Amino acid sequence: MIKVNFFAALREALNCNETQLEVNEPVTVEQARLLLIESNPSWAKSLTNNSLLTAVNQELVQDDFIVNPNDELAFFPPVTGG
Amino acid sequence: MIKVNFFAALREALNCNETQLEVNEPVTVEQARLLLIESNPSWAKSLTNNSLLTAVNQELVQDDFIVNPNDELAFFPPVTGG
Amino acid sequence: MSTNIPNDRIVIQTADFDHGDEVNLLESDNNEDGAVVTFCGRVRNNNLGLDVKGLTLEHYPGMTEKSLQNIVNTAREKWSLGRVTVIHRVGKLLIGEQIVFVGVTCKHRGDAFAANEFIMDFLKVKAPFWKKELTNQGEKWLDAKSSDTNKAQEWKSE
Amino acid sequence: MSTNIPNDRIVIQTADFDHGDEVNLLESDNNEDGAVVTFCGRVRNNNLGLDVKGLTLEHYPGMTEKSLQNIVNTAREKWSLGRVTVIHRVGKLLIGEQIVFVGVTCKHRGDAFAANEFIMDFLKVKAPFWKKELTNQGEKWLDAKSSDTNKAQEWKSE
Repeated sequence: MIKVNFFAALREALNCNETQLEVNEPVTVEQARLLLIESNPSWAKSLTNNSLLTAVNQELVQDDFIVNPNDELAFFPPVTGG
Repeated sequence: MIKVNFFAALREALNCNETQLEVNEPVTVEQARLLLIESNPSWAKSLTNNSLLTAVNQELVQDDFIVNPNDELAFFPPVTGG
Repeated sequence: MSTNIPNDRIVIQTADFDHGDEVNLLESDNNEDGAVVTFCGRVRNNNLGLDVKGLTLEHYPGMTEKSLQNIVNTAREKWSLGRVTVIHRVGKLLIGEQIVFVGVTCKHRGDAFAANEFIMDFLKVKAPFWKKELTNQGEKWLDAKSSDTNKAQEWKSE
Repeated sequence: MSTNIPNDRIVIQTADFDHGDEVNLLESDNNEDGAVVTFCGRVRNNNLGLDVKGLTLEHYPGMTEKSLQNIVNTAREKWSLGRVTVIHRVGKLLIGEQIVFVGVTCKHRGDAFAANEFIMDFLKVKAPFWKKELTNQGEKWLDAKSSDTNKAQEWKSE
């Protein structure tokens, strides 16, 4: 199982803070994204927004990064702190 | 009359804070320097040190700058504040 | 340098901080570093022509601290730094309130300026914080600025 | 911005100053400028391998203030700045004591960093201050550093 977090505008657009993906083997970030859309078709537009950033285990990663079961995955908009 | 100030290491080398040059017409900074050496030959080495800076009326100037009677002239080493 | 004061101080908090206290902490028991550079960012009363009344700062607990530590570590690889403090507030903030503090001590002022600006530039594009502004036209998530992306990029081409 | 607080604060004094108070002054009644950058220089316990016990700072009264105002004016021509504070101490100073403070407020952080470093770089080579260090080998006037001359030169070639 992969824990998935959403933040800020994306969290509000999906109306979801946190969900999980039931997978038992490694998937890429891109595959994880498609699995999430499969389970929640209404998320398609928000989750395929090109500007979204992705973190695995709290480190920024690219779409081809491998996510393992028990990893923590997060999607969020470009950051605006400081 | 031109008022002349010396600062820091130069002031100590000349053993003089302030002196005056009795001139009634404009001179260049270089001429002023030579007049000072004429009246105080022992100052020659310290006053011809290439690294010295010169200010007229509290603004940094070059050797060909014109000093008028009643101006304030100052010689000092490179600055080391901050 | 005293071993009682750790060289990195990275804090995420809702409470305000005191600029003077932070500088004292950076300088206390530290007679080697002649230079201290601080940056403090506050909530402005204007943005893109809108009246701003305040903002809410959301973050990704855990990743935020990791990300800031990574940025500070990278700065330490580039420059020989003394102490580094990074404080970022989260939650609701009003106009004029302090948002972020970065303080760097160093033997040489050039390194302190560069490292402080580097940390801010990367905090702006890497650390998981998001601002939602309350303006006279309602609440709105801030868009990321391409000028911030460009600033961070410039360090890479050095 | 309030008209009660002048935009430039340039002070030469023997007394110490309070970093926090100076930041408060820069920020008070100022909700337009989101960025504040400060530099503070202190007496280090080491220089070129010698143990430093303290130093005496001499200056050229009158010219010092003029020179600092000129530097601040030039910075204001290059960047759009809010408030600027420059404080420089003179007289006898011990290890760890504060020597100089430069604070700049600005809408944008990049300008605040650049202007602050510009003011320090030119203060170092233009403002008539001289340091005499008391080391374990006696008193000695500091030599100007070519690295400081180079730093100031770099701004001209921009």
